[in-house]
Amino acid sequence: MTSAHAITLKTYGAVFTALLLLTALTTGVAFLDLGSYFNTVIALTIACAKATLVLLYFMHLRYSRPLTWVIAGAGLFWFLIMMSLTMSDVLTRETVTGLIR
Amino acid sequence: MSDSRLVHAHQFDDAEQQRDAASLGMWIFLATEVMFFGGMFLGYTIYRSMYAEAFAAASNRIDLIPGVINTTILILSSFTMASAVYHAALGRGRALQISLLLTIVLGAAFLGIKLYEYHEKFEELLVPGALFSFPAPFSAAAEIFFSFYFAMTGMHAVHMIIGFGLLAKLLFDARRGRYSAGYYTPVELVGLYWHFVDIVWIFLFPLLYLLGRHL
Amino acid sequence: MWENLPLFPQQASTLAPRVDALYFFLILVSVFFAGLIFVLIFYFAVKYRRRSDADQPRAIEGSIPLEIVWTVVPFALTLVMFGWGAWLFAEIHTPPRDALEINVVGKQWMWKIQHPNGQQEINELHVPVGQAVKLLMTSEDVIHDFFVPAFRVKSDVLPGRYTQIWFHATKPGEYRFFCSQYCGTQHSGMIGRVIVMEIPDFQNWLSGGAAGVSTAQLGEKLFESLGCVSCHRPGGAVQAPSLAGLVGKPVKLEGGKTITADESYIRESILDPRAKIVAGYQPVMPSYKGSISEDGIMQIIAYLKTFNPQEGEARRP
Amino acid sequence: MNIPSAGPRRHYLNAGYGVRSWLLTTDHKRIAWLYLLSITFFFVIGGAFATLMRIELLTPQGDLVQAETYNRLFTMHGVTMIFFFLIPSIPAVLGNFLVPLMIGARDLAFPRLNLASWYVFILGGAFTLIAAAAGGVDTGWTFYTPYSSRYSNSQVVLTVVGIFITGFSSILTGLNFLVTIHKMRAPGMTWFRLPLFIWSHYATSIIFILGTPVIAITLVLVGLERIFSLGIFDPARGGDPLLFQHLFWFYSHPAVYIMILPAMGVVSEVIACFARKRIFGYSFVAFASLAIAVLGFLVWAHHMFVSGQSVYASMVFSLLSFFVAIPSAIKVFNWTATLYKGSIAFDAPMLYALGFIGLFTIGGLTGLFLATLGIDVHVHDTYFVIAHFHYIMVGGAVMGYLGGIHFWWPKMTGRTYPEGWAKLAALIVFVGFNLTFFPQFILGYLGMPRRYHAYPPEFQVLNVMSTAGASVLALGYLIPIIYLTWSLRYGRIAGTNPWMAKGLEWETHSQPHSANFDAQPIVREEAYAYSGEERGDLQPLGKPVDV
Repeated sequence: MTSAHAITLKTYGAVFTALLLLTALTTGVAFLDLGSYFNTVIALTIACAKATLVLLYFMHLRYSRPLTWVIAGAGLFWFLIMMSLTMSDVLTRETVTGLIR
Repeated sequence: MSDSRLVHAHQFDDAEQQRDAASLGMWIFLATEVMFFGGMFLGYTIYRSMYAEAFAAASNRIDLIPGVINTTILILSSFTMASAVYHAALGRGRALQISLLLTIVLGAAFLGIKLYEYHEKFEELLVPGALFSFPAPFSAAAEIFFSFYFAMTGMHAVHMIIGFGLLAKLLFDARRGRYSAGYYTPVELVGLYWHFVDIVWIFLFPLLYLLGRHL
Repeated sequence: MWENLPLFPQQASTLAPRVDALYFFLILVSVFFAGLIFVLIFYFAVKYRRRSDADQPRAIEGSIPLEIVWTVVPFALTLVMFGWGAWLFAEIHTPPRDALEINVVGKQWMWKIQHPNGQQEINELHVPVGQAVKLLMTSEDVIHDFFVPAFRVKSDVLPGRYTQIWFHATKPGEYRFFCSQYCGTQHSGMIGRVIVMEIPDFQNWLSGGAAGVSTAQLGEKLFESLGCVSCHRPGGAVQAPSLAGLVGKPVKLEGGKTITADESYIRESILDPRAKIVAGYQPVMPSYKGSISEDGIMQIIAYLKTFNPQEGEARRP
Repeated sequence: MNIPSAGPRRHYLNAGYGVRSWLLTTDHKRIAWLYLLSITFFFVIGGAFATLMRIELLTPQGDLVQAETYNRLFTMHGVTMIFFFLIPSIPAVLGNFLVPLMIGARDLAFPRLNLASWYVFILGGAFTLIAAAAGGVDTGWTFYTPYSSRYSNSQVVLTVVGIFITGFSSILTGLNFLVTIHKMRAPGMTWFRLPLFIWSHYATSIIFILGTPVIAITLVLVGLERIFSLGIFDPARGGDPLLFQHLFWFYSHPAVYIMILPAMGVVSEVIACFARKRIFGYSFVAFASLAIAVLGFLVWAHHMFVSGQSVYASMVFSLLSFFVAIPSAIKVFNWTATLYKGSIAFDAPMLYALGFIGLFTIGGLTGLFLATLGIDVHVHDTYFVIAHFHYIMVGGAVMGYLGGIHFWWPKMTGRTYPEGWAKLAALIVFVGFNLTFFPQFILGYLGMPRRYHAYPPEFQVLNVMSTAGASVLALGYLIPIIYLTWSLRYGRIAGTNPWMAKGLEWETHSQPHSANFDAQPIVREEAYAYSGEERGDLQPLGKPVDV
């Protein structure tokens, strides 16, 4: 019945090591000038990878039932709704408002 | 371990239903937390898109070393928390207690370093308000950056402090032998919470500390 | 009696009848659907009223065709509403090029209005009939909102940014304008009159109280007294981008982005010069925050708009 | 399970009489009562604020109260009515009472959390009341920055803390409902046998848990900005004046659906019962609830069409706003169709339900005016908006709440109320409501802005009409408070199922005992099996059972 049994301490150790390596990687890459956009994209990609590892293994999401996935997904989905629709205003304000004609 | 601990509350049919319900409730709560922090991430993103250079410059004023150390500490504490759940599931009371204690110590270390960082900001006049001071071109936007810095890390710290309370309670109960291989739901739930707080930091670290390092 | 009990606002701009047409369309749709629902409910309520406590009507599960009908028909109607409304909205946000430009600054709790010729007024706005007028608006403190019901236009007036409305008055007369965004204690006192005049009357009025110094001239004076001119001319002390014919033109920024040099951009460049750096220039301009008022910034913008592009070209090295 | 022996039957109300037995109860039915009393208290307070406002608006000049006072009145009216009455009204009272009963559970999943949520609610309410006593707050319930974060000289921080705390009450209630509905349904209670009341509470809970945290953090930031002068919302320091509005409406628009969805659930139950028919297009109504909950999150910036947001974003939000009108329309059509060939009785709950449909239809249709960009520019922030949302929140949510209270009153108290008075009150509320708020549509299109302490004289006649209506409305609300209280002691004993209604809550005693049911109920039929033909072998969709 329990999901925790499915994971051994060894797996936790591996995940922990991976998280440390990713931290080192993201810190290192931050010092390379890849252009502001690319730096951000890489930093966020690594952060997402780390978060996914924590979710899947430390939080046992990988071994949880679909309902748990749906809830975790809903949190993310709603956050993205808020983000994208708000940014649809912020990013188009100057180009479309067209104060001057 | 007596079976009396497997007894479930009156509204449930059996212990498994109770455990499922508790875990479901925790996940729903975490979805709530996503939106709670999400509001601040949204604000951060908007200003970041408006004042990219100022944010980068402001971010470079944050000392990187304590940040890296804290990130490592927090990941380590997530690991000890995960092993606490692991040992609890196997009914290893002693290992459970040690893991919990380690988690608490690591969390305290994190907060200690955080406090040191806040102190540093005070000394460098980087705390938003009347005394805030930042070199001319970016002063306004840098104040916004540090407003977010304090709001986000502050909220994160508040969550850690709540986590402390929960961990202390777990440790207390574990010492009294309340948990067994058949009943360790509270350990699991606090674990979920603690890992979530870790995830928040995983995003805060690059967004606050690493923003302008390439400049 | 109808003076005391008006049921419909005056129509005094070219926009008003068009907004009203859409309004009547929506009323028509609403009356139809509300009527349909009410009539059906009354009819069913009477026809199928319970006659005996033992009544046991047969179950009806539902009807897919009906569900489709009452999903698709309202949906199609809302699309019409959306399209029509969006079309009007685009018009509301598209002032004609030749619009007369008037500056409006809102503050707790009054409206300061500045005409191009320098004429200023408070809580009153004189405009000519039959000519498009554009209001360029900002706030000194909190969010306000400039609302002229007879013209069917309103827009929030924001601190730190410009917003605009435009209208084309069609009938001479006096109309109220309101602050319609709650702004503090005297919010309901932040109202005034729009006075629409025949063009000759308007000209008379303009010259009547005019100080003789136009807004653009005031802006030019500021431009000189604040020292803008020392850099923003060829061969100035420091290399700075030329401002000739700048307003409304695209500007290439450091980092490759191109933006339009609108009023908000110029305002930002005066107060926070390093927020957007023009490509090829050093970020050396100091901020003028605190040394210039919102009115002053608007005057400079008015001045920059009169800056002759040809002359600017000629002066370029 | 306690089996009643000799003497009066044991039920949840006589299970204990002491103060402790109420204040420390974990019984969802008793907690419902705690909520009922608290929100009635806040309703009366909010109503008193409204009364003073309406009296002030009798004359164009501001003569009864000062502008400062008036601004505090409408702010406190909004804050109390929205956060302390409407949002908890149906979910925390009727939902708390009925969710476990309807799905055949012994309690909510987390009874102690349920009690905690009430204490949290009271704590938040206390902060807000202290703020009111300490001079009140004058920002409007919308707390727009930078007015609230920098300029207002009133009790913003206390109020904001109160609302922040109360938010957790909503979150905990929503969480409890979601887990309960997922995990604790009785055997045989499949998803598509759930009463529509449960579906609407499920949808509401989604909004509770995903929307509320956003307003919580937003108000915390406003509070922090006031206390520590952070610079997040301050345009003078480069802040974006629209950020607050986005964050605020991201919650506060869906909050409207928190108010209206549960009322829709009540109406579905009541109409099915008093037409003795299964709700027409059950699954469409159920999914419409979910659609409203989800789509409701995509439309918030239609509150910002004239705020200076981008024209492009306005168009996107306008289009999305029309989408959310469709599921509401579907519901109204299905309720109407349910009446077809029914056996319709006009008891008080049914009058409220029919009143709801009428008022909600008007409220919904006028919502279309506000979603239409070209019209919203004119009517935004005028009394048209006030009228519209009162038609939804008061005409909709409060009618639904009163209908629900009347419908389940016999179950909650074991007694019935005087039917004649109840019908009269329903009628008075309906008439009074329309008298109060219909003139405000006209006022709005004429251009009278909201939140005006004094107004130009040409608006007076309509305002007087509105105030006159408000006094009728107040009477309509007063009567039920009196006769319902009276009925607690003198009402006729109701019996298990006075309405001959379907649903598990009607199969247990009135009042239910602490464990709700004598034995675990097992569900063998569809919801609303009023015709006895719904057992398992329902006719396929689209084909009336009628021969």
